[in-house]
Parts: sequence; structure tokens; C-alpha cells
Amino acid sequence: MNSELLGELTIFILAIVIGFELISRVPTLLHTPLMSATNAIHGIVLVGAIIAVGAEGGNAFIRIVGLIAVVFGTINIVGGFWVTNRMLDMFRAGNRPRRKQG
Amino acid sequence: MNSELLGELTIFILAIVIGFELISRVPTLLHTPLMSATNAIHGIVLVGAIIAVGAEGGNAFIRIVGLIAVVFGTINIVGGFWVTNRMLDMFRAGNRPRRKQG
Amino acid sequence: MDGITAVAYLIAALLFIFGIRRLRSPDTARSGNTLSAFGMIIAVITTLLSFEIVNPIEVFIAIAIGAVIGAVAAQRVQMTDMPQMVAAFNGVGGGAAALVAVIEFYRIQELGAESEGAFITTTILLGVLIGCVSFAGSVIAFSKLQDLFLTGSVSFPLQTVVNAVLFLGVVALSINVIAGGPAPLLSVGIIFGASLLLGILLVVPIGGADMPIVISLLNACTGLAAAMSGFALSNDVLIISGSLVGASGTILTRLMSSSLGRPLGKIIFGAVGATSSKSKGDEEEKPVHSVGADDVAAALKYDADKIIFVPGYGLAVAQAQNLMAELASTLESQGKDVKFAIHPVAGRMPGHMNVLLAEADVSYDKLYDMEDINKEFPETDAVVVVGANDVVNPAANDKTQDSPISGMPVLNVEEARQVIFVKRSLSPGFAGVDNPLFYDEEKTMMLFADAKQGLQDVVAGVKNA
Amino acid sequence: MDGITAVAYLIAALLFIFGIRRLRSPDTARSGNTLSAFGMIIAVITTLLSFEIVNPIEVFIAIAIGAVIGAVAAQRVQMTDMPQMVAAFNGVGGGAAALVAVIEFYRIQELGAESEGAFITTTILLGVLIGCVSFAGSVIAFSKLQDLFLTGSVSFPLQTVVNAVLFLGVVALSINVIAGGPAPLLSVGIIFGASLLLGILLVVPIGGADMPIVISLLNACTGLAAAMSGFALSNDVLIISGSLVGASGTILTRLMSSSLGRPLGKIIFGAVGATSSKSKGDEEEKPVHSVGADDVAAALKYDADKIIFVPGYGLAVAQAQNLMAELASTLESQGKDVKFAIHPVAGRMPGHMNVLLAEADVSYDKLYDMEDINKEFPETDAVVVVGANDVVNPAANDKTQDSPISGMPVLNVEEARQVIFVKRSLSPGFAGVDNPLFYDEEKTMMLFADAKQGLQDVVAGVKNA
Ligand SMILES: NC(=O)c1ccc[n+]([C@@H]2O[C@H](COP(=O)([O-])OP(=O)(O)OC[C@H]3O[C@@H](n4cnc5c(N)ncnc54)[C@H](OP(=O)(O)O)[C@@H]3O)[C@@H](O)[C@H]2O)c1
Ligand SMILES: NC(=O)c1ccc[n+]([C@@H]2O[C@H](COP(=O)([O-])OP(=O)(O)OC[C@H]3O[C@@H](n4cnc5c(N)ncnc54)[C@H](OP(=O)(O)O)[C@@H]3O)[C@@H](O)[C@H]2O)c1
Repeated sequence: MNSELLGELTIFILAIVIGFELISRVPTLLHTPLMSATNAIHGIVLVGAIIAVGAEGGNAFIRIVGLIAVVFGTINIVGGFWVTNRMLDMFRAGNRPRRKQG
Repeated sequence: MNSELLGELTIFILAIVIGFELISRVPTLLHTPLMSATNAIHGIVLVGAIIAVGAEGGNAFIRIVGLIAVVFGTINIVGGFWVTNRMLDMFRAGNRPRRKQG
Repeated sequence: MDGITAVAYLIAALLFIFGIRRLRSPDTARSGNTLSAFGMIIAVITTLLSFEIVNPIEVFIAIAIGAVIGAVAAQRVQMTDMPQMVAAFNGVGGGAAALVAVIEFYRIQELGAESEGAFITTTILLGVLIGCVSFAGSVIAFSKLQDLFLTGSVSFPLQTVVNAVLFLGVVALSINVIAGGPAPLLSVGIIFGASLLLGILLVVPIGGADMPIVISLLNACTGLAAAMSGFALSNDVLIISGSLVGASGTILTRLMSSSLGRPLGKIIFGAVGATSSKSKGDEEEKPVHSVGADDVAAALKYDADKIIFVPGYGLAVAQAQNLMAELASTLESQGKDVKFAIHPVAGRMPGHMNVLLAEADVSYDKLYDMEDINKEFPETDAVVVVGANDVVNPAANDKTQDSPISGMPVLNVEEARQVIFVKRSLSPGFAGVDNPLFYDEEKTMMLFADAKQGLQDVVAGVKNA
Repeated sequence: MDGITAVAYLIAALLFIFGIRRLRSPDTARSGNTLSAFGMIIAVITTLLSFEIVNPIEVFIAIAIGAVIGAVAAQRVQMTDMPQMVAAFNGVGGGAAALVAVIEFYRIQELGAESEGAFITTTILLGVLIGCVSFAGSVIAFSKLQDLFLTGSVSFPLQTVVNAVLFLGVVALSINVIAGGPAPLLSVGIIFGASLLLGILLVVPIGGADMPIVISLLNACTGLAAAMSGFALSNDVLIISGSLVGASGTILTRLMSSSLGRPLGKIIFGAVGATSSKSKGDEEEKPVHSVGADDVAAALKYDADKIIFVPGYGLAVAQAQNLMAELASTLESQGKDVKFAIHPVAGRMPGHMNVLLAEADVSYDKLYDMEDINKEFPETDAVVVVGANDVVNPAANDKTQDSPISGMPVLNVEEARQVIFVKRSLSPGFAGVDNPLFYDEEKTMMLFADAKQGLQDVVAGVKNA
């Protein structure tokens, strides 16, 4: 393992620690939006898809598979954030007074 | 900036995020022990001191300054953990029933 | 990767972290989602600008197609169908991660790109495995929630053995590939297929009631798969964001499963299904106390001071929330003490009932969580259960029976003096478990009606009687 | 650095993280400290094994010396002196970080080691600056807490201007160094000295009452300095652990300052001191209601049903905790309701009173936090304040006066029917603020005695009378 890889491994572990720390007590009300938002975030794989399909020296296989991945990743991102936003919009409806229930 | 440095910068930022997340609500009772324990942890600079003084090509200046740093770092570590342990020992004294106060 | 790219990626990752952070509380959740989306835009634009893309037009078209599909789907979906929508979006994400991993492997093997050794190969294979499981599992979850196929808990013989064999096969092939054995591309192809199959087989035996938890778990998996592809591409933003989702998704899954009272192990390996409890046969035989809307109105008006409403999925289906609010305020104006009991999983998504009643302008002060309201039922005169079954089913507490809801905490409405059900028939709810309370002729009144119509009649009755 | 070293370092860093995590709760705190210490051992041994150290014997001797000093100091220190001990340990840590930074700079400049450009130089200079400030600031904090020199809040003319000039000088010299200007070594030497001076000047005007907060802030600074030296040495475990301490120390500082009711900005830039409130002159003139131990015993025995004890620093000094516990249990056996009110900063370190009373076997059920007990004072017959002043001083609530404790939440003992002080004189406490309650002849009884002797007499009185 070279040192760049070791750095990446470190980053990986630290990000996992952050992920664990980040979520502790979340009101049930927000479970679905939270799931939906993190779901949108892993659409970041789109970045990987763009790099994979766009790099030099690809052939037809890479192009087809890669473009499918780009479409998939974009659906994940756009749909994910959009639907999360719609969910959260619904909570705004009505006369919710500040912090109560949840 | 080379890519190793960028990796280190990323690690730095992520560790800061972890540090911020880690401490949220700590009972007053534990403020001093927590300060004392984190105080011991930055004694990790001993590692830096050992590397700095132990590397090839040092001269008398490096040796003297470096060895002082080693002594300092070790005091920080040994004293820090020890005193934290003594503080926490005191909380054990008496008939403390589980979780109450603090 | 130059400095600016790396910094932009780091900013994007931090925006994700702060976004998730803000999603922990209702007051800041919206801004959290916006922050995350903003981070995503930064990450994608940075990628487009700083990598030399050989086929930009194609990529743009692909992005445009994906964006349109995602937006239309997200905009069109009914509120009640959102869980399956999340499953679908998660599935395509997992698919994308698997495909990226395949491309990277193909580049190394076939096009002789520089390989970085066993570690990278391992991450690629993990990306394929996890991504495919997530994709296939999500498809099944979607289909179950959408009532397309394989609904309910489908069990087949030897499923544990089959899964184990598949998994060991994947492991064996992976070792072959990592060790530089023969036919690497073919091996990866088989791993791809076997992982898809594994994803299907893992989710098929799980009942629909547990799907939200399964989707959350698959969500965490997709995150992990994205992180794996980050290693192959040596891209920090992928690694950070992916592992962030992987870890927070895991915790979220545990939170969900504990709030639903369904331990994760039981969901995945339990495969409850075997003893199907939908035994329609004897239902019709047992007598029930069927009443009309006027009877309900009279009971509420003249014989109850403290009333609790329990909304369920049926209320959402019938869109009767405004009528429930109207009934409540009418009763209140007659001096009665009226509350709403919200079960954490009433409806089809967490928070479903809160949203529904907020639409009907019910004050949040009147909504009570399960833990808070459960101690009030013994002092309650009448409970009005509208379009709910599982969340008030005392069978969940019955330790002698193993049903899909056993162990789930429920609203103990049977402790009230009187229980009034408003639903169309005696058919059970989502989990398919019959409710013994229906047949308690002493305590229970059944108003067989569509929630909208039924509540309308009761409101009229209460106002006029 | 090879793979094993890196992984060992990563494990050490994770142990620090989990250690801090466990220090958040009293039940797991001890194991948290042990975990962290274990991580440190791993990190140090890894370093010794995997770097080729040219002078191992010297290094071992230095480590041995440091270990002995640290252990002896930590073992010998009195419980009441622990805060200054922490300050001392923090100071040497900061000093070490600054020295490491100096060495790295010297290597690059003088010995022509490969420089890695402006970024590394910047981190080195930051290491020098922050490390020196932390070292010098800790020395002053130590001296203030130990009552050596510069105690109290010492102000001097134009201090803000002097500090600003010093700081700008450091910045200007740093820019010179980073830009590759002339005399880099001399510049760093001056930066070193100026930073030391800055550390002294920053802490000198701050009163002793705020020292715990200052130490916590300097602790965070040392963490940051350690992280900076990690960049120069390109060592991940230094970067992670240092920034971890920097960030968590910052949050902890904020927690402490809010629990002491002292906003950070006010502490650092406020320099309260100017109006010294220790005006001994008029103290003796005002009359007080001085009583004997028997009077106190009688008041407690015959005229009080609900009694609250307030322990303070004086109880610790006199080591009278067992007598307080005995008095409480004697009164309880006579059917009285007895509680202990614990102010968060009573004594000289957080948790001081909890520790003290635990030693005397007082059950934790009887200890009440400030927020919980404050509403009970109005219904209380007698409050017995032993060796405390600041934490019960109503002057803290007086908005018209600016004293070192103004704004700090205190125990509102003046709301009780009767207040009994057990202390040796009318002299004020740590913060040097006179207590108006002493002079309330109606409500207050002053028992002038050493806490041990006084309580002994009261116990005897209560038992016999
Ligand atoms: N909240 C979540 O996150 C989530 C997600 C997925 C699954 N689930 C599961 O969903 C269930 C929720 O329980 P629940 O009690 O709310 O619902 P439920 O148990 O599914 O019962 C819904 C009831 O509504 C009645 N109904 C349907 N349409 C109606 C209409 N138009 N008018 C009147 N009644 C109507 C149905 O009876 P009739 O046909 O007789 O009218 C049915 O018995 C739980 O099992 C939960 O685990 C929850
Ligand atoms: N807890 C922390 O973390 C911490 C750390 C540092 C500073 N502080 C500060 O320390 C103060 C703590 O308040 P406090 O009320 O506990 O203490 P205090 O205000 O310092 O008062 C202590 C009192 O004890 C009396 N005393 C001393 N020795 C005695 C003896 N042998 N017998 C009887 N009385 C004795 C003294 O009066 P006589 O001389 O008249 O007897 C003095 O008035 C606060 O200002 C706090 O901010 C707290």
C-alpha cells in the first residue's frame, strides 16, 4: 500500500466515525426524510461515473455502461433531493408551532 | 500543494469535525477530567519530538532542543493521564449509585 | 487532481456533513437538505470542469435524461408512495456504483490501465457486490411496496443454504480475481450476476411491513459501494460521502428498527412468513358489534368526555383528515377533552400522520406520541380509530403467537372504556394480522364505512343530534 | 512510513476518539481515559520501532526523565491543586509543540532539508506561535492558581494596543519568512520570543476565577499546535489527535464558560480587574449577627424542618466533609428533610464537591444540581453554607455592579427563611467579591470558625441539646 492509499483509508475511517457520531437521537418524524437525504447524497457516485466514462482510452463497452451509470447517478441525485424536499415541505404545512412533537 | 498534503488537509478537517461532534452535552462533573484527558492526548506531540530529534543529520542544537521537547512531551502524557485517572478515581469513592447527578 | 478541485470536493463533503447534521431537527431539516444539494452541485460542477472528459456531449445528455427522470418521478409520486420512490432512487444509485466498479475493473484488466494491487481490486469487487445487492434488493423492495410482484413475505425452501452458497461462490471468485487467477473478467461477470441474485433472494422473504427498514439498510449499502468506487478512482469526495452515508445509514437503520420494535436480525434472518396469518376463513363467522354513524355520534356526544382519535393509513387513503379535524373541533366546542394519538409507524412512512393532520390544521399541541398517550387510555371514555389496524392491534403484545407485528409496541386502545373503529371491512391492515379487538362486542363498535363518508356522517350526527 | 506504521497510528487515533467519547459519561469515563492512554502507548511504541532513531539512548533517557517528573507531579498533587497541574502539563505540551516546529524550521533553513513550500512553512510558524502562547499562558495560569505571582487580575496601561502591536509584529515577520525574505532564522527567533510575551500578556489581566476556562482554551491551542507540527512532519496521527483536541477543547471551553456564566469574549477582552472589589475598609464597620455553635444547633434542631447544606471551597480546605455528613444524618434521624445543594463551580474544580461528599459517603440521591434545588429555597427553613461565598453571593445577580462574578448563576440561598454561614471570617472568596448577605442581620447567622471545628461543635450541640 502506498502512502496515498493509506491517506485514503484514514479518510474513509474518519468519515465513518463522523457518520456514526452524526446520527444519534433523531425524532421518528425525520427518519424518512433523513433516509431520503442520505440516499440522495450517495448519488455522489455520479462523480465517479463521469470520471469513469470521460477518461481517455475508453471503448464502446465503457461508454455504454458508463453512460448508464451517469443516468442512474443523476436520477439518484435529482430524485433524491427533490423527494426529500417534498417530504419536508409537507411538515411545513399547517400551523406547526416551534418544537413540539417529533 | 501536492496530493499528499491535500490528503492531510482533508484529514485535518475531518478530525476537527469529529472533535466538534464528540463533545456536546457533558455533565459539569466531567468538565475537568475531560479537559485533563484531552490535555494528555495532545502529548502526542512527543511522537513529533522523537521523530524530529531522532532523524539523521541533526546537530547539537537539534539534539538539545529536541530532547527538551521529548522530556516536555513525556511529562505532558504521563502526568496528564495519571492526573486524569486520579480525578476519576475520586468519583468512584463513596457509594455512588448508577447515573444520578451530573 | 489539483488543489482547487480537492478543496472544492472537501467543501462539498463538509456541506453533506452539515446538511445531515441539520436534518436531525425539524426546525433546520429543510435547510439541511438544501445545503446537501448545494454540496452536490459543487461536486458535480467541479468534476465536469476539472477532468478532461472525452465525450462531454454524451455525458451532458445522460445527465439531462437522468435529471428529467428523477425530477418527474419525484414530483409525480403520491405522498403515500414515497417509500418506494426512495427505494427506486437508492436502487439506481447502487446500480451506478456497481457499474463504475465494473468499468474500473475492465480498464485495469482489458485496457491495461495501471493496477494498484490487491487492495484496489478488493474495493472494486466490494463495490460490485454491494452495489448489485443494493440495486436488486431495492427493485424487490420497490415492487413489494408498490404491490407489483413478490408482495408479502415469500419463503422458499433452503433459502439460507442457497444464500450461503451464492455468497461463498462470490467470495471464491473474488479470491481468484484478487490472486490474479484465470478468467478475471468472466469471474467479475459472474460475481455481478450472483450479487444481483443475492440481492433478490435476501429481500424476497422479508414482509412488506419491514420494507422501510430494509430500504434504509440498502441505503447504507449503496453509500458503502460509492465509497468503494472512490478508492478505485482515488477520489476523496466519493470516499467521504459514501462512508458518511454508509455509517449514518447504519445508525438510522438501527433507530428505525428499534422504533418499529423489530430487531434487525429478526427481519433479515427471521423470514417470518411461514405461518401466514391471513386466514380469512373464520373472520366472517365471528360476530361483531356493527353500528351506524348515528350510534357513533350519540356515543361520542352523550357518553364520552375524554376522547382520543387514532388515525391510520386508511385516513390517508380516504383523504379524510379534514373531517377528522372537524369532528375533533366540534367535540371540543362541546367541552370535551380531545387528543390525537400518533403511532410512530402509522400510515406508510414515519411522520405520515403528522403530515396529514398538519394539512388539516390540527394543532401540534394535540398530537401525542405513543409513549406519552399510552398511559392515558385507561382514563379515556372513547377511542376513535380511523383506518388503522396494525398500530392498535393487541395481538402484537401476544407473546404466544409469532406474527409479523409481534413485539412491535402498539397503542393500547383496548384499555379505554370504548373503542370505535371506522373502516370499510374486517380485513386486516398492512401486516395482514387479524385484530381480536374487532370481535370484542362489549367494548368495540365497528362503523363499516369509507373513512371520508363515515366521518362525514358522524360529524353531521354530532352537530344535529 | 510503511503500512503497518500507518495502521498502528490510525488505531491510536481511533482509540483517542473512543476514549474522548467515553469520557462524556461518568459511568464510562475511567475506561475512556484508559483507552486513550493505551492509544498513546501504541503511538509512541510504533514511533520508536518504525523510525530509525540515531540517538536512541538519549531519547530513552529523556523519556524516562519526563515520565518520572510527570508521574511524581501527578501523584503528589493535592486534589485542590489539580487545575494548576493540568495547566502545567498543558504548558509543557505547548512548549514541546513549539520546539518541534522550531527544529523542523531549522532543518529546512539551516541544514537544507527539502522544503515543501509556503503551506508547510505556514504550519510551522503557526506551530511556533500557538505553542509558545500556550506555554507562556499556561505558566501564568499556573502561577495565578498556585498563588505564586501575578495573582488576581493584573491590568497595565494600553494592554490591548501592546498585544495588537506584538501580534502584528509576529504576522509581519511570518510573512517575511514565508515569502523567503532575509534572516529567516532570526525572524523565527523573534517570533518565538514575541509569542511567549504575547502568551504572558494575554493571560496576565485575567482574574484567577476564570483560570479553568483559560486553561481549557490553552489546551485547545496546544492541540492545534500539535496538529500543525503534524503537517511539517507529514504525520497523520499528530494531525488527527491534535485537531481532535483543538476542536473538542474549543467546545469544552464554551461549555465551561457557559456553565460558569462567563462569556468567553468578556474573559479574554474584558479585563475586569480595574475596579477591585476587595475594599476591606468598610467590612468591619457593618454589623453582622455573629452566633455560637449552640445557637446554630438550636436553630437547626428546634426551628427547622427542611434544611439544605451548601458546601464550598472552605469545606475542602478544612477537610470537614465527614462532619457535614454526620450533621446531616443526625438531623435526618431526627426526622428532618436534608438536602445538599451543589453549585457547578463550588470549590476549585468542577465536580469538587461531588468528590468530597462521595468521600464522606453521602448518597448521590441527596445531592442536587443548582437548577434543581434553586426552586426549593423559598420553602426551606434553614440553609447551612459551609466555607462557600461566591456560589451563594447574591451580588452576582446585581446588574448594576460589574464584578468578577456578575452574571454567574448562583444558589439563591437568600430566598430561604434563614441562612447560616460557617466560615472563619468575613473575608470574601475566590473572586474577592464581598457578600451582602453577611450583613443581613435578620436572616443570616454567622458562625465564625474553621469548618471542621465549627461543624464538630454544631454536631455535638444537635446531639445533646
Ligand atoms: N409508517 C411507516 O413508516 C410504515 C412504512 C411501511 C409500512 N408500515 C406499516 O404500515 C402499518 C401501519 O398501520 P396502520 O394501522 O396505520 O394501517 P394498517 O394496519 O395498514 O391498516 C389500515 C386500515 O385502513 C383501512 N382502510 C383502508 N382504506 C380505507 C378507507 N378508504 N377508509 C377507511 N378505512 C380504510 C383498512 O381496512 P379496510 O380495508 O377494512 O377499510 C386497513 O385495515 C404498520 O403495519 C406499519 O408497520 C409503516
Ligand atoms: N469549581 C471550579 O471549577 C473552579 C475553579 C477555579 C475557581 N473557581 C471559583 O472558586 C469559587 C468557588 O466558590 P466557593 O463558594 O466554593 O468558594 P469561595 O467563594 O472561594 O469561598 C470560600 C470560602 O471558604 C472560607 N474558608 C476557607 N477556608 C476555610 C476553613 N478552613 N474553614 C471554613 N471556611 C473556610 C473562606 O472564608 P474565610 O476565609 O472567612 O474562612 C472563603 O470565603 C468560585 O468563584 C469559582 O468561580 C471554581
